[in-house]
Amino acid sequence: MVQMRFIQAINKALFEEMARDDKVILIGEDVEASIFGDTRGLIERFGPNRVRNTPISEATLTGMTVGAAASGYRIVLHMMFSNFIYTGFDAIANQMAKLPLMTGGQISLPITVIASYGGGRSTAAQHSDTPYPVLMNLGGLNIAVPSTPADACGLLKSAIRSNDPTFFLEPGGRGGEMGEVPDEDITVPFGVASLPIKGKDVTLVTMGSCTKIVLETAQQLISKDVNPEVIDLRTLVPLDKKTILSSVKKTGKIVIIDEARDTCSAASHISAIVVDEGFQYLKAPIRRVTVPDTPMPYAPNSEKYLIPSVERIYKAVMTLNKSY
Amino acid sequence: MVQMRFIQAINKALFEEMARDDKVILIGEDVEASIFGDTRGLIERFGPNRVRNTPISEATLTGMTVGAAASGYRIVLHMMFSNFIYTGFDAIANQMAKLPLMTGGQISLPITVIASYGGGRSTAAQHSDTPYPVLMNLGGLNIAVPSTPADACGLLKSAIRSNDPTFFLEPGGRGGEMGEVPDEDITVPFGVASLPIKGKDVTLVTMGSCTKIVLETAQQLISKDVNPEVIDLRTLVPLDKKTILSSVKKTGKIVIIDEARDTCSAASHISAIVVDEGFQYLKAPIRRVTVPDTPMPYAPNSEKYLIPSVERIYKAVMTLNKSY
Amino acid sequence: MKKLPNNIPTKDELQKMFRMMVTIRETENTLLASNKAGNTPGQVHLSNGQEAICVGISSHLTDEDQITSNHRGHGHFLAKGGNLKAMFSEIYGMADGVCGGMGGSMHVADLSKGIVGANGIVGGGISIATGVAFAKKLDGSNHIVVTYFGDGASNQGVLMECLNITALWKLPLLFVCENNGYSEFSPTKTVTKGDISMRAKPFGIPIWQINGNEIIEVWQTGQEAIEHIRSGGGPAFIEAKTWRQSGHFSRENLVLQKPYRTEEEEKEGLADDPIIHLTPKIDGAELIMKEVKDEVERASKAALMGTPPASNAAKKLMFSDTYKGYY
Amino acid sequence: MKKLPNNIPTKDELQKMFRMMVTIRETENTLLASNKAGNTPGQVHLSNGQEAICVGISSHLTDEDQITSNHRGHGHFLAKGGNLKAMFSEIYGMADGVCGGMGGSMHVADLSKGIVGANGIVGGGISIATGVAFAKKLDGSNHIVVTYFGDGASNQGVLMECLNITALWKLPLLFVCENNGYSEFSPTKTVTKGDISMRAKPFGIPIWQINGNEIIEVWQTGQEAIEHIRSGGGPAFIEAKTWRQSGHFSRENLVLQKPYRTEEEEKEGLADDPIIHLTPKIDGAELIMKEVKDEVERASKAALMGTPPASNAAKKLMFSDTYKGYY
Ligand SMILES: Cc1ncc(C[n+]2csc(CCOP(=O)(O)OP(=O)(O)O)c2C)c(N)n1
Ligand SMILES: Cc1ncc(C[n+]2csc(CCOP(=O)(O)OP(=O)(O)O)c2C)c(N)n1
Ligand SMILES: [Mg+2]
Ligand SMILES: [Mg+2]
Repeated sequence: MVQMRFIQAINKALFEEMARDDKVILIGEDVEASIFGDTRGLIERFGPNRVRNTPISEATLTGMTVGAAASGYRIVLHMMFSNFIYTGFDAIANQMAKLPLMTGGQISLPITVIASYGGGRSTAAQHSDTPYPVLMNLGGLNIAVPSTPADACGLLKSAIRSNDPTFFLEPGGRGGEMGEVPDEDITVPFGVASLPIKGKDVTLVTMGSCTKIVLETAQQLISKDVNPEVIDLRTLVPLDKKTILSSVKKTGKIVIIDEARDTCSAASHISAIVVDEGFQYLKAPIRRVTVPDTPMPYAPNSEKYLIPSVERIYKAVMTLNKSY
Repeated sequence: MVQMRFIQAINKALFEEMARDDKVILIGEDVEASIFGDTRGLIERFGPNRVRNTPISEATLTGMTVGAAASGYRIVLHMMFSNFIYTGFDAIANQMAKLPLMTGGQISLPITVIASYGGGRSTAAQHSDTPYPVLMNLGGLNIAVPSTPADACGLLKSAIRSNDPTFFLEPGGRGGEMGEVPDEDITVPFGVASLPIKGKDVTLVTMGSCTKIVLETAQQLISKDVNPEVIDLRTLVPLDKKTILSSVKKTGKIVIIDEARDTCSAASHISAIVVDEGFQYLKAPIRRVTVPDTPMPYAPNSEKYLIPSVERIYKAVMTLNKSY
Repeated sequence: MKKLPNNIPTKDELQKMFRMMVTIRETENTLLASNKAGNTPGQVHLSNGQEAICVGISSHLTDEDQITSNHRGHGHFLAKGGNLKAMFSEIYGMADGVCGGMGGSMHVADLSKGIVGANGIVGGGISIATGVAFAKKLDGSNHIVVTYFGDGASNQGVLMECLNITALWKLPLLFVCENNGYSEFSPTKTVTKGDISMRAKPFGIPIWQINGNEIIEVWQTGQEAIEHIRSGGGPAFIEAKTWRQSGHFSRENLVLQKPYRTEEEEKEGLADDPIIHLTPKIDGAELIMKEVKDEVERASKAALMGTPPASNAAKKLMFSDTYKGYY
Repeated sequence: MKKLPNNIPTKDELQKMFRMMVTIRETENTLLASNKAGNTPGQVHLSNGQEAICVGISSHLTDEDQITSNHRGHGHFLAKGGNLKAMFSEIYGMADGVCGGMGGSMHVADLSKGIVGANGIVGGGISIATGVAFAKKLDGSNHIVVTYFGDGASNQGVLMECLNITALWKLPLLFVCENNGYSEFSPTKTVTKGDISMRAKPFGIPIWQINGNEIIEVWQTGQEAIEHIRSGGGPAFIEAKTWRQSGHFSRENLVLQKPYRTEEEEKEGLADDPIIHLTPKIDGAELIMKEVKDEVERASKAALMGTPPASNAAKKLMFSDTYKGYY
């Protein structure tokens, strides 16, 4: 184990996977200079055939990725900010998610799309979206949302080794956060949530950028003698509903924390699964702590107000403390 | 009242709104020839300044629409098939949904995007998506999904008169269905569901393309002495949650039928609202009848299998008939 | 604009190409009849009149070369060596279709033949082809990629993006614009400004603008353009003029209020037929036509005897093995 | 490529333009200092060195003419008549910002001045401008629209789409490509094939390729291009060469591992400065510079005294009146 920053963990995974398999190719706008630092050093090590700066042409980048992946390469496409996923959305929604079926299984698409997501740094509405609900609904795309350096490294390795297209979404601006990462070549499997805190009073489901504040809230709750169980999903597709349901079986209560806009959020879908498949366990309403259905404002206080916070999560949990 | 086909009702609304306000402009690929028939005759009546065929350039069409709407026109953009919304997705997600906020309210965007959606006619995966979940999550976009000619006419009028961007989604291939449409200039307000069948045993929530089979199922249920209440949402944003919740208060049971892929569907979100705000009314799990998370196959039987059917809805209702 | 080389195809080659053109024509006609008879679950977009283009180009390609195509892709598929019966089965929605009945007319693909696929999204195949060409370049092979698209598709911005990237990276991609005068029901010049092939010029890509109804011209141009690409020169662009004999899609007259082409245009268009042009040069043309007719009829009939895929085919394909991904 | 006219700006005009260029420069420098001091919540993309382009173009525009711009949009905003203090307030995240603090640096807009807005999506402004130009044409006015975008943005396919549509419909749109040699940290020629302005040629759009650091050249070209547009000739295209003095964004050196420009290039680039070039032609340049410095300082200080918007500002704006839409 070694302590490293989130961004270094991503970088480590890229280095190791590119060393492991020379079919792994990285493309994207300025992946050489690497604004976020996650692709730093790869060009020096692997050269321009395997690490390639591209023009600003997102509609083509996503389409090219499909073509190159269908031709035997494992393509890692760095899209920088999540909002640019929309610019390349046609080939994602109409080709990447659909060709494996449409060709009757002739094509598999080992694609990893990396992008940073979420608000909190006054990047304003065009650089702060949380895009996973939109991607989750397309079908056929895996989605990883790591919240720790170790998970970032392990999930990215799994993504690159997977034969299905995967979106790997980094919580924006968290590149500097430290955590332990195993030295060994360890993958984190898809569809298996982690349980950073075990408890019996209420289930808190979190993902990616929200985990940090959920853990903080959990400490506050514990200090008030409420013992939450925290589930960090790690991947949204596939979704570890087994872990969620068995936690709710124990606690009877669940709050889901998600930085996406509320309508049709991941939180909505998890709610829907629980009230369908776990209704008999439920002792209270299911609360969602999400972002209201508005674009992100620029001004820091207005932005902060919309993003899930310790206060809002704490409050949501407390509303479940009466009998229903 | 006069009987007319679905597509004629849409055509009527377009004719009347364009006659009423000469700021209403229609653009799109082949809106003159009009494959679906919904824009037929408009070019002859209103001329090329107000009805304009465009090149196949969806990324620009959505962006242009934003610019023209911000300059005082009410733009109706016909996108033909819903999947092409993805091709023009950048300006929808990054501009249309966001500029009203980002300009501090300086810009309002009276835009109506028309597209046909849904499967059932072997148009295969690239011509059969149900795109509203993706649009619902963007925030800032209204979404209308009519299921009758009268609603199609009235909702389209409201959409065109609204100062907010609205997606008006026609159930694909249903242009020929007949229904009564008022002669007068009647708008259907947004955010107000209709209640085609009142009942007390179970709430069936439906929208757009699913309403027909939900009504059919309702008749079967009634013949078995189960009295469903059918709620046809008419608009998904804004969502008439009041009507849903007060129905569930009465019935205690709810099934939501939605042609979208399941994950993060409209059905998921409605489930989430009900288990949050209507938990105390619930006597049974909430069921969703949706499309599995896969692209639409071409072969008719494989396609049919995925789309909500009377059998699946009936079965879902019946699973609620035990005690929880 | 490059001038044409003087090479001409051998008699054998010409005959082979003739047979293929006739096969495509016969297939399209059979599909139209099947469509009218209710045997194609979806609509079909026929390529009658455009056969010379893909046939002329494909004679220079091997199975290792790849193509992407568009909604009007039956000819591209067959000319590139796709199996006739497997295509019929696909379009009839059968389990033994080349895509298992999952794709249909607009999506016929056979990777084993280098057919990365037709595409229902106008312009969708161009960026995919660019990605395939990127892969070819990384492979270090001298295989090439051809992307077929229409005049209408030329207005999709991805075209410019891909012209830039392929030129920049010298990718082995042949752009083939089949300019058939229409984008759905809009005459090309009402939606497309200037000469389409000129759009490749600012990127330094060599351009040919040819008569796509003359197979020898297509064959010659294809040879030269492909030689340029195989020898490492980067992308090339061919704009081939042609005419869409059977309109935009199979049963368009049922949805259109009025004709969008004059009778005169129809008459001229039908007369300027690549098969009619070539026939006098072919010994035994009639026999070939008869053989092909039989072959196509047999293939179509056999395909109609197929069985549809399992109802849950899509679900099975997408979910059978959640972890199928790991290697 | 058109040749330049011989008109030259009057002394007064030159002085006005000089003052505006200096205002922009001073504003950018102040923003950089504010950014370093922690007073800009987000990052800023500065336009130092590029002032002559928007100033030269804007001298031919009225409030009825509109512009769209990009992430590097402070200069475009000011040159088009946007309020200095309101822009500072916006970038400082204050309630009295020109967008109520909702947009920030990359999104400054003032519709009352014809500034449809800066844009955080590279290429995003081009199609919006095409729509505005469509509206102008429908209005039957002779007002025009200018869209500013970078060399990097020229690789977005929407550029080609908009060249086609504006040419086809003869829309009053002036494309202004500010070619500053970089797309983020990629030198233009590593990502952009050929001459950018040539991309307008296949559409029959008149093109000028100019030195964007020479205000008189910009002014002259702007006049001619805008006259062409106002007289109903349809779109025009100007590619203005310039250099991005302060790099891609405010604090890029904190995230970059190593320099991406040589010292020599930096030296030459800084010397080829549009303000330095113009200064000798201006009487009382020093005084103007001093006045501007004071004015900018005052505006910035006043802006910093503002109050942030209400926490729930976004929610209020989006939801205050669900039915606000009906008329
Ligand atoms: C992205 C997208 N937009 C629109 C359509 C609808 N559409 C199908 S074919 C077609 C016209 C294509 O014209 P062209 O590229 O010239 O090909 P042709 O049909 O003439 O062979 C259109 C607009 C589509 N399938 N995809
Ligand atoms: C759609 C999109 N892709 C990528 C980015 C990230 N990005 C911001 S500025 C920029 C470079 C733009 O270069 P250019 O157009 O030349 O403008 P300049 O910065 O040189 O003024 C990039 C890639 C973005 N903002 N939007
Ligand atoms: Mg065509
Ligand atoms: Mg630049």
